[in-house]
Amino acid sequence: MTGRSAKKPTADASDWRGSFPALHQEINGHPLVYLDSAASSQQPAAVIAAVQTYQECSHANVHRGVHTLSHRATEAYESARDRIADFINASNRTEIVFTSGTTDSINLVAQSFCRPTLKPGDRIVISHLEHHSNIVPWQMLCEQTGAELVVASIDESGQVDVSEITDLLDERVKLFALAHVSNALGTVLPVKEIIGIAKTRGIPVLLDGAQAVPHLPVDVQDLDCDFYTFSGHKMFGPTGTGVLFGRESLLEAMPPYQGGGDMILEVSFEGTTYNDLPYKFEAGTPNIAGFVGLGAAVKYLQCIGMQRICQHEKELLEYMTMQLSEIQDIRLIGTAANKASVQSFMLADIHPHDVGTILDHQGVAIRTGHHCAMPVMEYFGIPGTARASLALYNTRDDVDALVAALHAAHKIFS
Amino acid sequence: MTGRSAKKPTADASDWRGSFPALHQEINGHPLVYLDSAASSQQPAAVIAAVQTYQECSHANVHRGVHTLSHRATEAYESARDRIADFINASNRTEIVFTSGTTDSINLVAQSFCRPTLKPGDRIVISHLEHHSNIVPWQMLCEQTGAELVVASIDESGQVDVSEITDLLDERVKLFALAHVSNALGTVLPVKEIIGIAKTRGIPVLLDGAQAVPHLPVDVQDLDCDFYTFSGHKMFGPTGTGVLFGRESLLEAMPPYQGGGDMILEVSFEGTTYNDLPYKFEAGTPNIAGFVGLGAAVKYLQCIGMQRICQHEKELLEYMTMQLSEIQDIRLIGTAANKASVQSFMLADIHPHDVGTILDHQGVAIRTGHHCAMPVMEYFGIPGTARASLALYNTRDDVDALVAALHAAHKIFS
Amino acid sequence: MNTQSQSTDDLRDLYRELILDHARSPRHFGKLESTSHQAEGINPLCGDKLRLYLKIDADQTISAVNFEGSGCAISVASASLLTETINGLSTERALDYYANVVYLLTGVDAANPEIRLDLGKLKALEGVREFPSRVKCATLAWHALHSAINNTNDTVSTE
Amino acid sequence: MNTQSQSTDDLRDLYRELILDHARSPRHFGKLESTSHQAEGINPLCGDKLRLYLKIDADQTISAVNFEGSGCAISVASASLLTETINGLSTERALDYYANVVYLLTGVDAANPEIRLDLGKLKALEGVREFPSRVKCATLAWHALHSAINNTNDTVSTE
Ligand SMILES: Cc1ncc(COP(=O)(O)O)c(C=O)c1O
Ligand SMILES: Cc1ncc(COP(=O)(O)O)c(C=O)c1O
Repeated sequence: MTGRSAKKPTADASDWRGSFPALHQEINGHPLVYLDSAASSQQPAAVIAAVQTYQECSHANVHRGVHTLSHRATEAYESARDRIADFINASNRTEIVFTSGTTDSINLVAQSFCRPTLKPGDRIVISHLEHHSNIVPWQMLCEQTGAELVVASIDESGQVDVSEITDLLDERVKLFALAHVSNALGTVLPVKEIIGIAKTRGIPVLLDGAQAVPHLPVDVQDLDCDFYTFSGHKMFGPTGTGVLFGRESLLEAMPPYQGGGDMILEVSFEGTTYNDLPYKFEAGTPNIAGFVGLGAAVKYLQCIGMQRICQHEKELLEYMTMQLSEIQDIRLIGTAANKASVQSFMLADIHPHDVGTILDHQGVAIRTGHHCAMPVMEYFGIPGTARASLALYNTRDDVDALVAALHAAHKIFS
Repeated sequence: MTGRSAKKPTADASDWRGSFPALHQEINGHPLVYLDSAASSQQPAAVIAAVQTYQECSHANVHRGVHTLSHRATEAYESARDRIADFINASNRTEIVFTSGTTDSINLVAQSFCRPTLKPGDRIVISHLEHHSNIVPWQMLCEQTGAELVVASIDESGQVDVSEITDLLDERVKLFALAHVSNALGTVLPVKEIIGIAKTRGIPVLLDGAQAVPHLPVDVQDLDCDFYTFSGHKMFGPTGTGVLFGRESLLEAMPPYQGGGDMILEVSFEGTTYNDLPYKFEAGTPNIAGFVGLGAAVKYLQCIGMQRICQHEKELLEYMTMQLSEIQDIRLIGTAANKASVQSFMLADIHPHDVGTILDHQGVAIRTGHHCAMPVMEYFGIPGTARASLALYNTRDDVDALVAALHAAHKIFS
Repeated sequence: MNTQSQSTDDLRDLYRELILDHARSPRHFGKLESTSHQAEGINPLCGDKLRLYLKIDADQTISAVNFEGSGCAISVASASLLTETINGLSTERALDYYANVVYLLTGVDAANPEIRLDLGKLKALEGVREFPSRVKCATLAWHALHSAINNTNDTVSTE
Repeated sequence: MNTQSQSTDDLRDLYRELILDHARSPRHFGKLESTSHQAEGINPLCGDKLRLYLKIDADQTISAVNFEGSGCAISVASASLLTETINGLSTERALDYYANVVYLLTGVDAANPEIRLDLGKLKALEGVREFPSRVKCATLAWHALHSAINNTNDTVSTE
């Protein structure tokens, strides 16, 4: 693992790191070591500048104006859509709906795709390792419709069981909603295999890609999924931006989610005609500046190449896991064979929250707690974990700082 | 009107203008004259800088972290809530729900406040001058529930009729949703009087304040409204931000709108406990940077003072209306006694879209079309209007440039 | 002052006499009674709304064409010019004109393989190219034509 | 290195021996059987979850107090110190302690008029003030106490 190709990506990463202003500050007298990208990532200077320039030179409301600024704003906003369609290889830009985040995207599908036809006896299937954003919308939906929420189990490594899923996917199932990568455990799920099975039974599949898009090349046509959701703020773009990819034929048939400006062709009190895709699902003034920033973030990622990022992170995650596993009294949570970006752990009997504080005092930012995945914590019988998560800008130095800080924590509590 | 106090506010406004980078550019070889703030406003440098600094120094996910950046981000985000609560004089910060815009706020009320209990025979009342965002959510709701949408008429000046509304507000009405200021016509509605009447009959009132908050002092306790909605991007803040003010007792009783992270206390597959106000309504990672910017925008407004802004715009609107009315063949649309910020008009038989293009070519940015208020256009029997809208940064010079450009348009088409 | 007059030149190029004339007095305006094909075009953003009526004979000749609706000078003039151009043509040739106008206005080929026609009067629309926010006005009627001939009978929106 | 050791000092001030001792061996831990008042405290953000049980006699004396649940060292130690402090006190005096601890940790007066008590062992919590993100851990049990005495029987959340 420390072999031939380990050096090169690390060198790249320190170049990449230079583009992120937030990483070059001191926290509590120490250089910041940011290992919390799974919660939210930092932005490269190009994204910050794109938003600023947009505000200083091009802002106006989109779609509805003949004047120059409005035209500029519309071009900037819509070209972000083209870029994102290209990035995840959607077959058409009409399949890219802009939302405020993964949570918004999933709620849209629950309310607009499922709710109108769901009835008692129908089922929605999710897995035990989902983020609350891929649990609660379905619980609410089931309460509203009388349908049943069914949960596919996980094993001690934090992986789902494909054969159990195969059994669950019967004709009662109206949607299977699944994480592509688990935020609490880092597990990469065998989504292609699962989608293949669901397809043969005509069951639509939604993937929660919030933790996948920043780390892996994602190709929605290759995956053959029906819906794919992700958030801008986890992929080096602004908060308040998200994407719902939906297969055109499905989006076409869905009623709108919210009503308002821009999602209509004609409004009268006798009746209203809805707009074409994707605008039917984009009611109200969108987060224009945010999507301009997200477009810049995607451009940044495309310039480096997701394959390279993936390789760099893979090696770094292996290094981190190895270094962590050598710490005394550590228990790694999430040990699936195929993982990305994340390692959760418990240090001796120190509560994760205390670990987080002690690390922060040494400049090391990690997340502690349930990571919005309480059922995962319940499964492992723990109140929460400490979680270190990687992004393209992290290096082995970051991992070394993490390990040193954990030793200090151990000392304080012993 | 050109009397004693006219000079001072104009002088102020040119100072204020200096704070807005976007206004200091050339469009088609002419200095930009921005008269489209009703669609979306420009941002003062302080807002642009607040967002940038946040991204460079303080960004992390909110609410869920022990580390320093997460704490900073949470403080920045939550202090925007305090500032906004103060700005509109909410009695408690828990009454300030952050949304993605006015449209989102109104849809939230429709789905979460009304939908669970609305039934055939019930009524929602709106007026004829509403923005599509205050029409379509109610049409969708009525379709979902079998309730009836009832529309209070307007007169030739663009004002509602309080005595007609009084008659409409009977026991069948479950909500009255009304613009505070009309975006197409500029009419300031007699909302306090109307709310007084609705109160005596126990009918809750939602005000769409998108066009009021940037121009008038707004005090939700004084208005005594139940819900008040507005958008950040129309009040010099970022796109993708909005506010729903709701009376605490009503918000308390409402089920959540979206499910996800942050809006829960506990999630298990047996059942989920929702979080306290306002978090129950804020599922998913919010638009942190956006609300940091909105907080800075409100601070900017508070430093000048809404009373002063209101006075300046009032005088400028009078000046603009007078100057416009002297143009040959002009027809002013929206002539109510009490107006704010907006003047719509038709120039001879030139289509508004053509007027817009000709003005843009002289650097003057106005909006043309139906302004997302098609029923208003239908009422006046026109396909759309040309609309000039003012904000605090506009001056008499802007109005003079508008008038000169309109003369040029007249010439081209004659 | 220099830029001022230059900008006025651009405007004169957009609002040529021919355009203004067709906008003021649109040809073939009004509902067509015995119609075989029709389609509606909506530009939701400026409120342009046109309905195009075609009578297509068995041999695929367009023997009558009319339009009605309201719109800006550009969209009305473009529709009016359309009716003058395609009346009497085969549907195939009309679609060639469609492709050529879209190409003139956007630089994008709407047909494959492309055929280049002499556009005649339609060249008056070329000033629109300098006004990107108006291109959709000029193409509206043409998209409706495409939709009508292909019998989708749909509402076309140019958002 | 200077800052390094300074920062370690801060940490030692947070995790004082007394705190670590109470965290490891919480006093009055476990469910109380015959309880008259109880309340739950949840800190949703780090997963702390405590339930406080009180037995309040007719004369408003707290004759028994226990807690159970799980949490970080700070919240468990704070709860443990709470049980030691208020056992045997009148509810009124217990609420005075509540107000004083909240004031110690946040600088905000939770009672009016304020009464200043000698906090004794509870002073060990004062290191938390330097760790704003941990203040809610330290106040959690105290908010639950307030809620239990006021019989709201509610879940208190410190978000
Ligand atoms: C009166 C009024 N209501 C609602 C809206 C919708 O606001 P937004 O598009 O920011 O959701 C607008 C502006 O577009 C408006 O002017
Ligand atoms: C796997 C997963 N799904 C969904 C979400 C929710 O994303 P957001 O909060 O951006 O809506 C997150 C992150 O919080 C996540 O990690």
